[in-house]
Amino acid sequence: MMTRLLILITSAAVALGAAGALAPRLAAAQVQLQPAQPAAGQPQPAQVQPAQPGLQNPTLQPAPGERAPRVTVLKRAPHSDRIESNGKGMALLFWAFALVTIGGALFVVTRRNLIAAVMGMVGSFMGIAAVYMMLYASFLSVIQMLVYAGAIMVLFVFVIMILNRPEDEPVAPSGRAGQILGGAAMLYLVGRLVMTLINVQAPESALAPPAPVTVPGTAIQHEWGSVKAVGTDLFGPGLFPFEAISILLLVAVVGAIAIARPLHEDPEPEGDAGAAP
Amino acid sequence: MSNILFDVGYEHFLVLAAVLFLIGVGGVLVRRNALIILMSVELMLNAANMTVLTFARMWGDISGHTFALMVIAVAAAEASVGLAIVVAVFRGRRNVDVDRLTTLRH
Amino acid sequence: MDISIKFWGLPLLAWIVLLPTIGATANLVFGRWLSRGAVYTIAIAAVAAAAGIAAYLVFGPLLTAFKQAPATAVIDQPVYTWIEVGKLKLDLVFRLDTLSAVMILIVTFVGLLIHIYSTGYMASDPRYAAFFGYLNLFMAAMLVLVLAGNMPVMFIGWEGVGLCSFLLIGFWYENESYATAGRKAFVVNRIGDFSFLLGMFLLFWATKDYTAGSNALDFRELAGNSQIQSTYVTSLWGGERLAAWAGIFLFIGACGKSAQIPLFVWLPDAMAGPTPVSALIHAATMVTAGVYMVVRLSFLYASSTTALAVVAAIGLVTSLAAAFMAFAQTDLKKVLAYSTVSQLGFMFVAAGTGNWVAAIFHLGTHAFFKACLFLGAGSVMHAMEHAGSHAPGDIMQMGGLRKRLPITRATFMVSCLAIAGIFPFAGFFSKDEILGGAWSVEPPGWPWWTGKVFWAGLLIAALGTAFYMWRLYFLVFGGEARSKPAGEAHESPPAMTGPLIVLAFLATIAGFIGLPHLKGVHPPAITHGLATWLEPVVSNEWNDPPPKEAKIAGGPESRLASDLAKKAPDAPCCCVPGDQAPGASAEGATTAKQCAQKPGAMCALSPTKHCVLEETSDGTTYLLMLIAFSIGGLGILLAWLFYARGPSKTVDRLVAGPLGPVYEASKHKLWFDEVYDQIIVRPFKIAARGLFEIVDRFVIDTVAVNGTAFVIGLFGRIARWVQNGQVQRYLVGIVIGAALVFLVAQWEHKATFEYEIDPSGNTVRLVADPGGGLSTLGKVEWDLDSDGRIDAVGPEITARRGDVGTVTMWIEDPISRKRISVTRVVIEKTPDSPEGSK
Amino acid sequence: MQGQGAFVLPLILALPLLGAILVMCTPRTESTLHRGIGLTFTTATFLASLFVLRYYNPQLGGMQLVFDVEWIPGLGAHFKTGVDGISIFLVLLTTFLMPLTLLGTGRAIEKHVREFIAAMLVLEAGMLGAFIALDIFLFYVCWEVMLIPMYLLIGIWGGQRRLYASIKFVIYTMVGSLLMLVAIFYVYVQSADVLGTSTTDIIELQRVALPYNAQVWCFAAFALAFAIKVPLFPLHTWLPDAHVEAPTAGSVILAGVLLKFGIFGFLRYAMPLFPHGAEVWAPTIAVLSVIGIIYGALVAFAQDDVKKLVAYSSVSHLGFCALGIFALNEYGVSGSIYAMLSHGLTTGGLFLGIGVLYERRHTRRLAEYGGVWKVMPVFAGLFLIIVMGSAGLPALSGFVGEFLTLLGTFTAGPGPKDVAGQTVTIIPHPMLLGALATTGVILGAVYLLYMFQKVFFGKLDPGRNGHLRDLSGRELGVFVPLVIGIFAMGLFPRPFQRVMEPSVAAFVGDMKSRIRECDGPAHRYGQMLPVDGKCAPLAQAAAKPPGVAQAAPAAQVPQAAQAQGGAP
Repeated sequence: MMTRLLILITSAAVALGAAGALAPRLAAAQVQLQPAQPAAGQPQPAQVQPAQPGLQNPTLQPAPGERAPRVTVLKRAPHSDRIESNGKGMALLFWAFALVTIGGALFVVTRRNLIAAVMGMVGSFMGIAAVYMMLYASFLSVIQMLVYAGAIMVLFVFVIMILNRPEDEPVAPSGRAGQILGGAAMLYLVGRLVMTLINVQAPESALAPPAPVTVPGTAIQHEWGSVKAVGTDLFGPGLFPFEAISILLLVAVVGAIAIARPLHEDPEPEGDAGAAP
Repeated sequence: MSNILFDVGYEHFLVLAAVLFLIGVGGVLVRRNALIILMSVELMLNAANMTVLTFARMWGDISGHTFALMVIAVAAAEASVGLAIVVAVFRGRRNVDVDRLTTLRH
Repeated sequence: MDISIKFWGLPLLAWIVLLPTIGATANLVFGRWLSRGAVYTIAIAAVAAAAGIAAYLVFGPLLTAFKQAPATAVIDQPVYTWIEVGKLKLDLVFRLDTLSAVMILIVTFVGLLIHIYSTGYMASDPRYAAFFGYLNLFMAAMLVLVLAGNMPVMFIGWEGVGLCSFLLIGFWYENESYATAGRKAFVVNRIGDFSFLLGMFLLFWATKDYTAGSNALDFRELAGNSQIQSTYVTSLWGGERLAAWAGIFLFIGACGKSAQIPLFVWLPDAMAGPTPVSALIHAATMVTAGVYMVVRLSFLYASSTTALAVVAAIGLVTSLAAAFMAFAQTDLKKVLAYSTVSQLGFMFVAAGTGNWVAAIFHLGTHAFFKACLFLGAGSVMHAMEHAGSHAPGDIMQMGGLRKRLPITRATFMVSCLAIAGIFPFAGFFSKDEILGGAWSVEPPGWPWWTGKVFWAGLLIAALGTAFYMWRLYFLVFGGEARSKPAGEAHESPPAMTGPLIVLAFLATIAGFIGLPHLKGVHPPAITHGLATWLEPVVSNEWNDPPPKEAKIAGGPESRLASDLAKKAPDAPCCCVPGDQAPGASAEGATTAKQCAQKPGAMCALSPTKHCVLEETSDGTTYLLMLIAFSIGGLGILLAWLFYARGPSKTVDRLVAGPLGPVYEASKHKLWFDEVYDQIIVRPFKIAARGLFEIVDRFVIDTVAVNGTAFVIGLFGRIARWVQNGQVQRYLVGIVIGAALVFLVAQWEHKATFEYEIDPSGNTVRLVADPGGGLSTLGKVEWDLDSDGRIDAVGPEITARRGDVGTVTMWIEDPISRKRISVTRVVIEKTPDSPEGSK
Repeated sequence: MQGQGAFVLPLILALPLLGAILVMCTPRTESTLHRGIGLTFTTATFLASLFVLRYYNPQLGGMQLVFDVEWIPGLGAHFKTGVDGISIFLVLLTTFLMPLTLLGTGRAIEKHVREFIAAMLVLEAGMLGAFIALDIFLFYVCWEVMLIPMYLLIGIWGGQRRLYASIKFVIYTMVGSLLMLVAIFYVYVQSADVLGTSTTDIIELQRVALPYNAQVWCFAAFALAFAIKVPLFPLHTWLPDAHVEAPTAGSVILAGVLLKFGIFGFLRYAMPLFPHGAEVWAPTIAVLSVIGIIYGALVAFAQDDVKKLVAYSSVSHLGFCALGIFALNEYGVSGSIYAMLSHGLTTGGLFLGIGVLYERRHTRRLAEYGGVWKVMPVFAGLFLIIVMGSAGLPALSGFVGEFLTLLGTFTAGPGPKDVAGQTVTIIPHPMLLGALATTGVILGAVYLLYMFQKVFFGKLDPGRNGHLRDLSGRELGVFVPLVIGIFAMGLFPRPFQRVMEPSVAAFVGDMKSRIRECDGPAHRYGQMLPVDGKCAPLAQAAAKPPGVAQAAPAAQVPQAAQAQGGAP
C-alpha cells in the first residue's frame, strides 16, 4: 500500500513540477493547473484559474507601503510577453510550487525508505525548477530539471538500488541536550536569516520587468534569463570559472571511478630487508 | 490592499530558499544514512541557488545565473564523488551509517 | 730578592713539589708491576731529593740573602699563571721565605724519616705501592701548602693533604669503620675549608678595588700594601673589623685542619690509619698547617685583637679539653692523638697571643717529639702484633716492654720528657716560650689579666700533658707484662728504630734554637735563631688605627718620635733608637714625649710585641721557666705515683669512687661525638630523607606536576564527549556556534558620531561612527544647525565653528535602506554668544 | 659576510647529520657497522671542531667564524652561525663528549642500534646548532631538534618507567619553550620599530631595548624555558626521572651538554635581550639557585639509586652556575662557564662510570655494591679522580669553576673602598648568598664520598661483586681522556680563560651599562619608561599631549600628532 501511495505522490509531484516549470508559457494556452499538497500526499481540489488572460510580471511586489508608485511603473512598462494579468493566479502558483518544494524536502529528511526520500527529492527539485521559471531564469530552470531531477537523481536511485537496505534507525542519537540546543539554534538562525532577507529592498530598477541583457561592447540584446543571455555571460566574464568547473567535473568523474572501484586484494610482501643475517 | 498571500515579492522567494536550506540542515543533522545526508546537502545547495537567482533578478545582473550554473556543476561533482564514497564504504562494511564510521577515532 | 734558579726550565721550588708528585704517579700508576724494592726506592728517592733541594735552597741562597738583609730573604718563584679573570690574577707561585723555610725543612726531613720507617712497618702489606704513592702524594700536597705564595695555591695543598689523609685513614678500606673514619676526616675538614674559602672571599672582596693587587690574595701583597692594611681595620659588621671576620673565618678553617674544638673530632678516629700516617700526617705536618696558616697571616690577625682573642681562647679550651680526654684513654694511639690536639692548642694560644715565633717554635719541636712518639708507638704495636696480640694498641695489655724493646723505650722516654717540658729537652723551651709570651702579652683593648689567664690555663694543660704522657709511658714500658704478647715482643727492625733514634736526638736538642730572651745573658746569635730568623715574616706590631690625635695618613707604622710628640705627646709608643731597625731591640713601651728625647728615635704608634717581651725582667723569665719546669715534674711525679707499676688499686678505687663521672667524661671525650651525632648528623639525614620524600616526591612531583597533568586530563575527558567522531555532533557544534555569532552580532551598538573642536583653529571635525553590523558606510548626511536642511554629506567632515550647533546625522543602512538619525549637542548656542551672531 | 674560517661551523653541523643519514641507509642488522659509523662521524666532528680553536682569535673577542646565508626570506631569518668566548668551549665540550659516549656505551645498546646511533648524531647536530646559532629562529629550531632525539633515547632505550620519564621530560621542556617562542615573536615584531625591519639576528636584537614591563615579561618567558633546562629548584623533578630511565649515553649527554643550555640561554639570550628583566628577576633566580644548591645536595644524599644521586648532584652543581651569572661580574660569569665545562666532564664521567658498573651488575642500588675497589682497582682510581673533580678538589677541574662562581657571588657587592656606582649588583645580600652557596662545597663532599664509600669501600661480597672484571681497553679509552681533561682543566684554566675573557668582559660590561644607564646612548631605542625612578626617561619617551576629552580614539591620533608638530 505504501508503494502505491508513493507512486501516486511521485507522479503527482512530477506532473506538478513539469507543469510549474512550463507554467508561464502554458498559462497563455489556458492549461488547467492542478496544484496539490505534496507533503500530505493527498490530491486536493484544484484551485482552478479560469481564463487567465495572461500572466504578467506578477512577482514584483516590493515591500508594502510604496505601492502607489509601483502601479504606475507597471502600467508604464509592460512585460515583453505582452499579456495582461492581475498576478493573482501567479501568486497561487507560487504558493503551490513552494509547497511542492518544501513538501518534497520534508519528505527527503523524514522518510525512512530511501526510494520514498528520492521521490520526494525529485518532487522538490521539480518545484524548484518551477520557481526558477517564475524568476525568469528559464535556462537555469531547464538545467535544473536536466541535471538534478534527471542526472543526479538517477545517480541516487542507482546507488540505492546497489545498496537497497532500509536503515534500521534513522535518527542519530545525539544527546538530548544536543538536540534541544541544536534545534533552538537552528530556529534562531532561520529567524535571523528570514529577517535579514526580507529586510533587503529591491532597487527601484528591480521593480521594472527584467531588462534585456545587452552583450557588452555591442548593441545586441538578449532576453533576460534566456540561453543566449546566460551564454553571453558564461563565455564572456565567466569563462575562466567555466573552464575550472569543467576540470573539476573531470576530476570528480575520475575520482568517483577510482573510489568506487572494488579494491583488489593482493597481499603486499612485508618488506623485511635485514631478515637474513 | 497588499497581503502576504497575493503580493508575492522577492521576500517570498528568499524565505522559501531559507526554509529549504533549513530543512537541508536539519536533514544533515539528524539523519544517519549517508545517502540521506547527501541529499540534504543537495537541498541546501539548491536553496543557495535559489537565493542567488533571486538576487540576480533583483539587481538585474545576469552573472548570477552563471554562478548558479557553477553551483549546479559543483553539486553534480560532489554528488558523484560522495555517492562513490558511499558505495565504497558500503562495500567495506555492510552499512552506510555515519555513526558506525568510527575507524579514525582513537 | 727574586732568585730564579731553574732546573730543566722549572724553578727549583717547583721541583720540590714535583718530585714527590712524580714518585706518587709512578707508584700509583705502575706500582702493580713494580717490586717492593723499586717502590720504596722511588718513593724515598723522590722525598730525599726534595729534602735535598729544600736544604740547599734554605742554607744556600736564602741564608746568604738573610745575612745581607733579612727583609729581602725571599725566594719567589712563580711557575705560571694559574687563574686570571678580571682583577683576579692567581699565579702558581712558590715562595720560600724564612717561615716556609722552617716548614719545608721539618716536612721534608720528618717525611723522609717516616718513609724510611714505613718500609719496615708496611713490609707485609699487599698494597705496598699504593701506600707509598699516597705518602708521596701527601708530601707533594703538604709542600704546596707550605710553599704557596698566595691563598688559593695554599688551598690546593690544604685540600690535597685532606684528600691524602682521607685515602690513608681509609687505607684498609675493607674495614667499614676505617673507611668511615676517613670520610669523617674529609668532611670535617671540608667544613673547615668552607670557612677558609669564606675568609679568602672576604679578603678578596676587601682588596678587589685596589688595582695594586696585581697578584690577588698574595700573602705579600696582603701584608705589604699599606692601603690594604688600612682596609683590615675598616669595620665590617657588628662594629667588628674586617680583619676580625676574615681572621675568624680563616681560623675556623685552621680548626678543621688542626683539629681544634669544635672540629677536632676527626683526629682520634683518624688513628685508624697506619701508624706512620698518624705520625706524619696527624702529628707532625698536616695538622700543624692551621698554625702555619695563622702565623703566615700574622699581619691580618695582628690587625684584630678580637680574632686573636678567639684564636687564643679556642686554643686554650682545646688544649685543656684534649688533655683531659687523654687521661682515660686505653688505646696507645688515641692517647697520642689527644696529646696532639692539646699541643696544637698550645700553638694556637701562642699564635693568639701574637707570639708567632713561639708558635712556630713549638710546632717544630712538637713535630720531632710527637713523630718520635708515634713511631715509637708504631714500633710497639708492630712488636705486639708480631707477638700475636689482637688488640695491639691496648695499653692495658702491655707493660714491661722496657726489657723487650730497649731502643723504642729509650726514644719514647726522651720524647715523653720533651713533651712534658723537662729541661733541657726541646719541649721545655718551646712551651716556656709560649707560657712566657702568654704571661706578658697585653694587646691594646685587652684587660691586663687576659694574658695571665691564658698562662694559668696553659700551666694546667701542661700539667695534664706531663701526667697522661707519663701514665702512658709507665703503662707501656713500666711494671710487668700484663699479657702474653707483651712478654714475647721483639724489637723492631732497624728501618724503624733508625728514624726513632734520629727523631729522639732532634727532640733533645731542637730547643736550643730558641732560647728565651734575657737581658743579662748574651748567648751566641744562633740561640735566638728562630726569633731573628722569622723576624721579617711575622708581623711585629698590632695593626691598630693610630690614636685619634696622632692621626696620620698612610695607616699604622713607625714614625719619628719627635714629630709624633708634637701631635700627640701621650700616644703610646714603642720606642726604638734611631740607629736600629724597628723592633730589633726596642726599649720598652713609653709615651711619645719620652721617646722623643732620644735623637732620631722611631716610635711605633703602639707597643709592639717586643716591647712587651722586654718589659718582663730576667727575674720574671726565670721564675716562669721554673714554674713551667716544676709543673712538668709534678705531672711526671703524679703519673709515677699512680701508674709506676701498671694500673694500681688506687686508680681503680678513685675511678670507681669519687672520680667516676670524671673518668667517664674523659673516656667518652666529653661525649662530643654523641652530641654531634644527635644535633648534626641525624638531623641532616632526616632532613635529607624528609626533603626528598615530602618536597620532591609529594609536593612538587605528585601535587604540582602530576596534579597539573590530572587536571588537564579531566578537560580531555570532557572534550572527548564532544569529539565523539559523530558527524552530526560536530554539525550541531557548527550550528550552535553560528547562532552564537549572530547573537553577539545582534548587540550592535547604535550608530553615532564623534566630534572634536580644534582648540587652536576655529573648526570642528565630525566623524561618523556607523553602528555595528554595518560593514561599509552608507550615505551619511549632516544637519549642522538643527534647521532640518542637509548641510553636508560624507562620513568625515570639517565645519567652521560658527555654524555648528546641535548636529543631526542621518546614516543609511546599505542593505535595508533605513535611515538612522543621531542628534548631539556639539556647541551650546546661546542667542547672545559671539559665534551665535555669525 | 662570511667571517674567517666560516666553513667550520656549518661543517661540524653537517657532519653528524650526514652520519645520521648514512647510518640509516645501512641494513638494520649490521650493528657493528652502525657503531663504527657513529664513532667515525662523531670523531670527525670533534676533529673538525678543533678548527674552531684554530680560527678563533682570542684577542678580538666578539662573534667570530660567522657564517651567514639567507634562510627564510619572508621572516628575514638567516642561517647565521658563529662562536664567541662563551659558546666556543661548549661546542668543543659537545664534540668531545660525543665520541666518548658512543665508545663507552655502544655495547650497552642491543636493540635498534641503527636508530640509536642516528638519534645520537641528530642530537649532536641539534646541540651544536643551538650553541652556534646567531639567529633566534635558528636557535629555536635547534632547541626543539634537541628535544626529539633525547625523547626517543629515553623512551625507546630507557628503563622500566621510561614512558613516564620521557613524556615528563618532553612536556616539561615544551611548556618552557613554547612561552619562549611567544616572547621570541614579540621581540621579533618589536624589533621592527627600532631597526626599521624586523630582524631575527640576535646581535641586532640585543640593541633593541624593549619597554620596561615588556622586558620583565619576556625575560620571565625566556627564563622559564631556561630554568627548566638548568634545572632550577622547583622545576627540577624531570631530571632525576629522565636520568634514571635514560640509557647511559642519554644520561651522559643530558647531564653533560643539555643542561648547559639553561645557563647558556641566560647568557646568550635572556639577559642581553632583557637586561632590566634580568635585573628584576635576578633576586628570585639567585635565591632559587642557592636553594637548589643546598636542596640538591641534601636530596642527593638521601638516594639509594646511584644515577638519581648524581642527577641531584647536577641540580646542585648547576645551581652554582646559575648563581654565578647573576653575580654580574667577570668572576661569576667566566666561573660559571668554566663550571659548566667541568661539570660536563665530571658528571659525564660519573654517568659513564655508573654505566660501567651497571653493565656488569645490572643494578644501580648502592646497597648492592661495596668493596668493589678490590676487584676493580683501576676503575676505582679513575672514578675517584672524577668524583674528586666533581667535589671541587683544587687542581681538578671542578674547583676553578666553583671557586670563581662563589667568589663572584660573594664579592658582587661594592667593596669597602668602592667608587660609588662602579659596582652593579642585582642580587640581594651577595655575601649571605655566597656564604650559603659555599655550604654546597661541604655537602658535595658529603654525598659524593658517601657514594664512593658505599660502592668501593667496605667488605667485598664475593658472591655478588667478586666476579666483576676491571676496565677493558675500550673503557680505558673512554675514561683516560676524561681524567686527563679533568686534570688539564684544573691545572691550566688560564688558556681557557684567555679565550673566554673578552666575550665575558663584554657581556658583563654591556649588561652593567645597560642596567645602569637604562639603555642610554649605546642603544638606539630608548622608549624606556621610568618605572619607580629606576630609569630616567629618555628624549623619545616624551609624555603624550592630553587629547580632547570627548575625542574618540579614531580622531585622537592625528590630533595628537598635529599638536606635537605645533608645539615648539
